[in-house]
Amino acid sequence: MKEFLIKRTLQMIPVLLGLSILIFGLSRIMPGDSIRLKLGPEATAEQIEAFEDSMGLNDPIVIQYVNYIKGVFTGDMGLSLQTDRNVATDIVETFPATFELMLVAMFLAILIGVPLGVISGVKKDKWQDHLTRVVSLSGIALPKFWIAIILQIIFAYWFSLLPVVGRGNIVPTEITGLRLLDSLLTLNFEAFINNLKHIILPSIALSIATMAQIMRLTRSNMLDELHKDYIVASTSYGLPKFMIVYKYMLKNAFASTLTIIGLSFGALLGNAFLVEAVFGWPGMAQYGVQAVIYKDYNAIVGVTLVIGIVFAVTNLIVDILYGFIDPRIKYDK
Amino acid sequence: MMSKVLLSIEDLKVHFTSYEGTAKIINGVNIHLNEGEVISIVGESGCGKSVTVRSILGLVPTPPAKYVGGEILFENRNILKFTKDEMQKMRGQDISMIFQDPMTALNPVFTIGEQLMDVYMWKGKKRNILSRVNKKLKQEAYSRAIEVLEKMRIPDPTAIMKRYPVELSGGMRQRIVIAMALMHTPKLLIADEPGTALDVSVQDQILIELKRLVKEEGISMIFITHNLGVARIISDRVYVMYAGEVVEEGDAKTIFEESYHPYTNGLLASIPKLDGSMGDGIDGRIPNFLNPPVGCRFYDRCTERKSVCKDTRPDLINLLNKRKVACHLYSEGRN
Amino acid sequence: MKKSWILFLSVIMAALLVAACSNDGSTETSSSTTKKDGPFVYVAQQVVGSIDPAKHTDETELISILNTYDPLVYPKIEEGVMDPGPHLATDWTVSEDGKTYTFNLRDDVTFQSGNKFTANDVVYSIQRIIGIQQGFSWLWKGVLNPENVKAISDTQVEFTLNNAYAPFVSTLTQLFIVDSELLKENSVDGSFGEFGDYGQAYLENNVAGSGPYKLTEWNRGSHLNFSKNDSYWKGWKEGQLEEVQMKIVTEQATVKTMLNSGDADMVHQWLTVEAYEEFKKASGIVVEEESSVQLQHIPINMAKAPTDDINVRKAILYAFDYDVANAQILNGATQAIGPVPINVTGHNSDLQPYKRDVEKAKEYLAKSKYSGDELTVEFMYLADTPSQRQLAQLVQNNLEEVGFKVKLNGVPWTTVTETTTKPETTPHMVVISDTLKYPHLDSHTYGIYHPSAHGSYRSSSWYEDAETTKLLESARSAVDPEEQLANYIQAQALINENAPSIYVANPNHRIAYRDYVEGYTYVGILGYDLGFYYLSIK
Amino acid sequence: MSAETVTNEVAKGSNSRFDYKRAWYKLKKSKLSLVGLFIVVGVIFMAIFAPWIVPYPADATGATIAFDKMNQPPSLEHFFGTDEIGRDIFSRVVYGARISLMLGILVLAIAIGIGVPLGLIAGIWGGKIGALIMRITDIFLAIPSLVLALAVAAILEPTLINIMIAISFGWWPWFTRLVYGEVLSLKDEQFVLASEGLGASKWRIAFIEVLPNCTSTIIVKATLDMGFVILTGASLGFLGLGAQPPTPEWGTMIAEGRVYLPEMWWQATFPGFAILVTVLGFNLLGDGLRDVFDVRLDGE
Repeated sequence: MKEFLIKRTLQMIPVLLGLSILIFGLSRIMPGDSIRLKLGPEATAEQIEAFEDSMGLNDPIVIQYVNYIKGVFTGDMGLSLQTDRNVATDIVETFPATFELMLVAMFLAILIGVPLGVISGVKKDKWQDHLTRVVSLSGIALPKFWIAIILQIIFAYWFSLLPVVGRGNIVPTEITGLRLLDSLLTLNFEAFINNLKHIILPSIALSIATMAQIMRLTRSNMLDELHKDYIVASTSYGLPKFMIVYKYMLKNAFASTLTIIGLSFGALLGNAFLVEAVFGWPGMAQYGVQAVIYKDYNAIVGVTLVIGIVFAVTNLIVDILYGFIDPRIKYDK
Repeated sequence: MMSKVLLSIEDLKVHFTSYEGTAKIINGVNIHLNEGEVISIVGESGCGKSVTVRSILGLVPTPPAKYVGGEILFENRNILKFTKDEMQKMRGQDISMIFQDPMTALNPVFTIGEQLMDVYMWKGKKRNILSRVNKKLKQEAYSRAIEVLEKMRIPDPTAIMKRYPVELSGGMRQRIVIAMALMHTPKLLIADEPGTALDVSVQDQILIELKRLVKEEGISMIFITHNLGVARIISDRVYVMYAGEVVEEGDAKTIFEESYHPYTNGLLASIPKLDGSMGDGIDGRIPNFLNPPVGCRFYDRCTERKSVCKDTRPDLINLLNKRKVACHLYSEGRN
Repeated sequence: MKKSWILFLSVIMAALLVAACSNDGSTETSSSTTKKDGPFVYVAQQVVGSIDPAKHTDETELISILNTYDPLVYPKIEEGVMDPGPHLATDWTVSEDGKTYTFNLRDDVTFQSGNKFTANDVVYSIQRIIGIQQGFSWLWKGVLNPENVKAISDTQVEFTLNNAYAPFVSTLTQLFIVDSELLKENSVDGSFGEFGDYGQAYLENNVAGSGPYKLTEWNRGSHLNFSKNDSYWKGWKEGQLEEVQMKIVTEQATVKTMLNSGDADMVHQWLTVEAYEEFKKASGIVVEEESSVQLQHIPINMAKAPTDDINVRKAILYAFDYDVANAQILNGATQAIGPVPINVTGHNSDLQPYKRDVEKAKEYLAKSKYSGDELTVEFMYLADTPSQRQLAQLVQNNLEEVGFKVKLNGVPWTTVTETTTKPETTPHMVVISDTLKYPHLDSHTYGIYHPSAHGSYRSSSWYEDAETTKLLESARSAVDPEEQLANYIQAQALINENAPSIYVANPNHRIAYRDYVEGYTYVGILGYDLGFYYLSIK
Repeated sequence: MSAETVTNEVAKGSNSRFDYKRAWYKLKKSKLSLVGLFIVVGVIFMAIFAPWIVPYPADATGATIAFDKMNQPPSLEHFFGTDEIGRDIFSRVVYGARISLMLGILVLAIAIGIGVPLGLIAGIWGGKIGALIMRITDIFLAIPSLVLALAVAAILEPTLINIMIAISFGWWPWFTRLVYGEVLSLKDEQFVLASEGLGASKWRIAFIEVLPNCTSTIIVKATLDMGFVILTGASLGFLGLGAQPPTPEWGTMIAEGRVYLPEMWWQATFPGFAILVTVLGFNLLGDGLRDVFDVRLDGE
């Protein structure tokens, strides 16, 4: 287990380094005059030159990259042009919001996607199957920002049930930065309800595509399970169908679904860029979108790197969980 | 012998639909089993023996399968007409089954103990997300699981309970598969070629174990095999199936002494001889089920075929010594 | 099986409903016209980049600054006019030559830190903004040397300009006074000698002003929270806004939803015309609509072929359909006549507006040196602003009729400001919405058409005409008001004749708020309608 | 192994093609797959015959303006209503099928054109070159493709072609990984070993022997991906990095129409609906094909 962890962590390093080179390179060939943006339309050429020098933008790109990486290890990800602060500071501030949104969305996706996938698989080619498949495929097929806006119109505009934007206005004492968790830890139920109401719509909008993916995979895994000997055997022992489906088949099916959940985290991160914009969710993805629009070099590199790290770590965690679910997996292999 | 009939399969016909058409997989099979008796169904793979026995437990998915005729009477009730609930009540308790491949018949992600205990606790019951198990039942299940494992002569059952299938040897797993089927001491046990995937020596041990248990507990058993030699060791009577039909039936002993049907002769010839040489075997393949021969289904491969065999289907006829055979060679009352 | 499923789903639905319906004050029906609990919510469309009064450039930054700081002079909101009136300065005098301004200051003002406001803070503030050279520092570039600002006493300050500068007092609406003692305490090493970094690092996250509100929370992507400064020198009355939240929301559908549901109390002025029409029909919402002092125009790049030829430009001006643009796209806007908005004092009312005349356009095109060439022009506009999109396609259609090819380029605002820094990269045409930067017509004459303004998005036409330059300079430095006005009038005529821009419209200014909001006044200066101190709740 | 049996094995490999009758039967059995097929054929039909289908072709192709009838709700004259400059949305939606299909096809063509050969090379050659290719693939897959496309789109000018480039940039690694996996599983098959025994070159093995056996997997993946590429294109449009007007691109149309929600719902609804139906069609068909070809894709 320990060896496995070390090995996997070491494997992450070249990928992340490669990613940083790729994105860093991309960001430096970006056209446009984003420094002017920061200094204002009336800035003079000398002002811009001086500022570029101070940011090291006139050094050779290799030097710039090496300096950047050195900085990253000391918590300095360069100056953000949008906020005038260290990008690391911005990311630390915005990341918990995105992370919380993703966790809730993933929770919803699993909570709804897995049972629907099970039903769809068990009732293959019956109406339940057709209905769940069409609904979930529609979930994949709909543009995320569209779902987001439609949800707003229905729940906020027509029925005034839920708030439209933002992350809740009652802030619990900060422990983890995840407000739902913090409010529970501090037994601040007012804050919990308030933040829950704010997170419902964005997390639903974010989760729909992932939910559909999980549903599809669970379905096909369940179909595979259906014909496995041990399942036919369980039936012959007279076990209740519910138990066969939700215990004996699901655990096996879920083991394979789990690997997809790791990958879905990527899709979730990508879609967060769309959903956070609509819901004014003060997260890292919205910060990233702004960075792209403002051509904020350092912020783009920083956000992308963090996404790469989150993605890699999630997959590592998923692999570990996989081992807990399926005793056939051995880490030392 | 006046023992009670436990199970009788009457003129069972099962068709399978696929894109190519309708395959008549089981074509009028008659089998019966008395209480306390052990019978074997012998035939090549694909002959329909598995479909026949799985029909008894309602394990054949419909569609693609379709029951077009006949009935399966268990204690005089037609299993084919059972509701899902009745079927589930019957499974495990009245009839249980041992699966062929111990490598795949155990769920890989649960411990042996959990699987055994679930069979004990949940068999025949309804379950939903809110169901709970009381402690007493759990303890009962635990001791029963240990008991059955001990019966199967599994060493250190308490340790085995905590193990996952992947951690055990094939022979051990096969014993556990049998234990699963015996959790409730069923009246009828169906054994689908247990142990074929294992070493011959291990297989022999397991068969001996199985035979002993069945006798001890007074369980009736249907034993599926492609090996007549095994059938002889384990069973009282033997049914030989070919291409969805029973072609010969009789006491295990007498069939070995004198087999009538050319197919049975072929099977006997395929048993490895004591000197180690392989038998002759039978040339050719099982016929196409979509368009089976009008006459005898064995026609193409038969070494003794006659012109009548091509167009007329031979009926299973009674011979004098309680033997039955479906072959035109005997239609005029040979013997 | 089925039953258990229904049970399971019901539990989930019930949980969601409980969460959805439990009331924390924001779930009342939209027909209500009483304010929801919580702070006053104003929705803005753009992220606030900086809250440093030496660095602000756009509306949202200005709003956050004018609510936390005080300028010397303030537009006369109560009188409904944009002219600067006393604020931190009680009155002022100008010398004969128009160069020396002496301001008397209030002596009862304290900063939010508790420090007393004195003339030294004014000196520090102007030195700071000119030193940092960002934001609105260009207003005083070449006009005022920082060392020529002197504190005569604690309550008197004197500005000596390099030459007479007519709009000087008006420009002071962009000079916000910072707490010099606080900043000196919090300065770190920087490039400004004894002043260190002028407290720039400190002001990235903090406020050093005397304004009516304290900044209590700033989440860059999403909102700023303000709460009242109890010791504000103008005092507080019942009904004034004590807690204000400025929320940044970029999605228009979301903005509409928020105002309709009462989650927002007031929303910004940049929504589509259609959105305000919808608001007018909704109950409980007031839409304030009035003619503005804004100029919506399409500068034409005069430094690049083929639009360097005046005949090509005139062809464009005559090809453009002003009526469709004003009546249908901008829904009831007035056609602009020249660069100065019609409502601004000093607008030249003798100017002849251009009208669509395809024949005339073709004639001009035939006269141009590019006659017979295949002409392609690039047209840049803000992709996410519907009216600009519509204008773009109107122009494309109009010009194709005359014989141009138009390449549309929808971009974010940042691209506009980037590309317009150099004549080569500036597109042939770009849609610009330009409000007065300070309450004086100089903003739309000198500020756009004097060569010193080149490199800013405002002067995307790269206008350079010696005669105009001379007129603008003498207008600025004229001490006699009549002479000054005459110069500005003449300059407008000259600019209009040189056709540097399609003067599309002086669009109406619209803003929408819930009907319990009182005291809203729009005087024409960007941002100054959103001094929250002047609003109250019924 | 005699030369004759070797040749037979090789022939068997190359000829182990597909039973179309069986495929059609399996496809026909799943109604949803048929619906998918029907939609896809319909969209292609719309794209090809758009000029003959729509009432106002000029509204979709030229710089038409008709401000006197802007923002009209759906009517018999304009089935889907009109947009902010008075153009017929129905005509634009139908023409939009051309754009979306072109986007999807070209992106996938680029992605397959780059990804498949790299996957084959990595799988067949193996060794250092294979490891290098797969490590580079890992790097590209280390962040979501939408994020990568966003970063690339930010560099480029917003045109349809550039959008395609931006999306392709993050799309090819999926095909590399897919084909690589296939190759590894096919590598030990009889016909490949047999070809090797006959001394076939690696190029021949890769492109003549192995590639045809990967086609079904690639087809299924490409069918499913069509929908996702179209969606990604729309997402870039939503973030202001899309095609320029008057191009009737669905994503951009939604982005433009979304400010008119909820009152003028038709402007964003119908293009959104078109995306929904098209993507759904490709997904259903892809699902159906997956069952038919018995292909397993992971990590989509």
